[in-house]
Amino acid sequence: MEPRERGPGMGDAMEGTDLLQVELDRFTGPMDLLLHLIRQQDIDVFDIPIRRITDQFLTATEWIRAANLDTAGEFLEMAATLIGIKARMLLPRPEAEEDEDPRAELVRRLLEYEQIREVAHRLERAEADRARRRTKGWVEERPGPRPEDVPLETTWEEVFKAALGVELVEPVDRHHRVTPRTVSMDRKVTLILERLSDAPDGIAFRSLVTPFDDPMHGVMTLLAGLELGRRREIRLRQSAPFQELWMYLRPGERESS
Amino acid sequence: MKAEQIVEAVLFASDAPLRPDEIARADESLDEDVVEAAVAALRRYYLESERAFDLVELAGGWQILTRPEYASYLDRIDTIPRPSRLSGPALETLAIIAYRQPIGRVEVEYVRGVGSSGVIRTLQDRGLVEVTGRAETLGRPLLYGTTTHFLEHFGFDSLEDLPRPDELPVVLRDREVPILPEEADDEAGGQEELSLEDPE
Amino acid sequence: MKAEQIVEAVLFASDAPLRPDEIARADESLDEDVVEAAVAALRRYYLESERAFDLVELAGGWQILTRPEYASYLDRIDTIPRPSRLSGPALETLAIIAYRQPIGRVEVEYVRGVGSSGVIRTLQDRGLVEVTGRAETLGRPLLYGTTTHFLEHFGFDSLEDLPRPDELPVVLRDREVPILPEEADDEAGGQEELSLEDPE
Repeated sequence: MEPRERGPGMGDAMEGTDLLQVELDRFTGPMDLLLHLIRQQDIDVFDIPIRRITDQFLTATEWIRAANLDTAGEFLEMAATLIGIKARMLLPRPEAEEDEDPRAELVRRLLEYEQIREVAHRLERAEADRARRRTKGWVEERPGPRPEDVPLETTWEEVFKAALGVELVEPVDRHHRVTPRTVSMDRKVTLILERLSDAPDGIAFRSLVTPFDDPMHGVMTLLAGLELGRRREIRLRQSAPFQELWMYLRPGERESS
Repeated sequence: MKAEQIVEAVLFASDAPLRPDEIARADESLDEDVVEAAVAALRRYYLESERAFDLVELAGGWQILTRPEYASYLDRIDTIPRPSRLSGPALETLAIIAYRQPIGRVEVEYVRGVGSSGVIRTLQDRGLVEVTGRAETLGRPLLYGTTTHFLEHFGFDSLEDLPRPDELPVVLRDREVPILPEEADDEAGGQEELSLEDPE
Repeated sequence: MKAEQIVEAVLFASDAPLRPDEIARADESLDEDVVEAAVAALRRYYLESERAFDLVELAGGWQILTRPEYASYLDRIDTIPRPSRLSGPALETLAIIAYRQPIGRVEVEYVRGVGSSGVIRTLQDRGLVEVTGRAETLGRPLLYGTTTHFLEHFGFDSLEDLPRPDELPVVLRDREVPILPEEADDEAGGQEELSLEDPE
């Protein structure tokens, strides 16, 4: 088991890298990856070190994006969720909400997901056992009864009830789908650095996002900003919760790296 | 594992007759002679213990079959009609066809949001729905409507008797309401926003 | 014809499990009790005479299947169909649907954290999952449940055979949880009133 340390960003991310020496596409999705990270490090699920996990998750997500997996967009959604929790952990909590841990919903989902994984394993074993028994290979075709001879027990009330329930349903798959390749984090990193090089007084996060009018750009810009912060290339500052997020260049650090 | 048992398992599970040399591939311990001997032993055994099945030589190979004298029992299993009910999707599809006939498959699928050719087929097999014509639109798709059997079964004299109370969804209450968006193509995956306006 | 032989013939000629009442339709001399007795006698007999097959209780009925120890021999024969196996995502999705049925697509996706319409469609195509109705909630989304074929595929007699959640050895922590927050959207918004308990 890995030792449980709570050092700052960079070291944790590296540790995450070591932990992820596995095929990335073996993860069925972000929940699976998250569960893996938590189990691997023997983390107490009721006290998740959210900063460490978020950093590790972001590192892994970068690789997943690089590997162009279909599910990259969903990993990004989870990354955004984690960042959101991390941000709320940093905020001073109002008295009234003292009991509410920002991680609560995540913990609930993790516990439920772990259980589902266990069931999936049981099903896999049951399937393997069942597959060892074979049915009769050849069975003579016999003419069945003519369908109109089959007594139908359905009543008009049932049909009418179904009629009342009819409405135009949106076709499946028209659900919002995140398209990972259109917004690249690298491009956002470049954009932030370019803009900052002309702005000694820093720039507002909002000004980077507004022109795009698309939540995915916001997520990617935030990820890029956090990444640059982790690399100590920029500084992030926020005067108060929910206030504007400002970014500043750290020239000295950048040249040395 | 005895040769006899391996041969029995193989013949039971195979979906086609097998020659002795094919059966022998199941295990290194088998060859054609061993298989022939096992088949003979099994046949004798099935006969003596009065099994309902037998080994039969067919198309140059062997197959396990039920003895012919049981054919009449087997027929009854399938041909005695057992009462059945329509599934949820079938009820929904039947309701849409009943109220919007004549209607094409694409329109049904657009309303339901899922592919419906299987359900429509089931309703046709049951004699509740039939092809009533073709649309004049591109591709001249088949149009479906309900059958006389449908009216009989549900106790209606004619389609005019179908109740059309106000609580029915607009798309079923009023035949004039368009189902597909203006430039819908053949797939039910219409990209357009469909706005249903109340005709009143 | 003895009851035992008729029952054997019927079971032998079927490629799916049959319930006692279905078997009994083969002849007037049969009823469910007679069938049950015949099935028990046949099982005992197949065991004692070391047949390569066995009577198995499956999906609420009975079916003759080869004994598991012959699997490796059967795998070598081309005319014996290889049972198909489900992918990891398919098993995961099926696990959720099996336990939470009836359940909508959005709820499945919330548990898995990934879009699941393709997997659900595949499971439907393979007859493991079916639409069982619509939720009463906004948009009346389709609800899914498992089929009889699901039971057959995994060798279960009924849904009761699935492991109970409290039997599952979970590492993190076992607790009964509702599947969705009040208005689940894709964000894990975490506004739940769930208060974290001390793990001890």
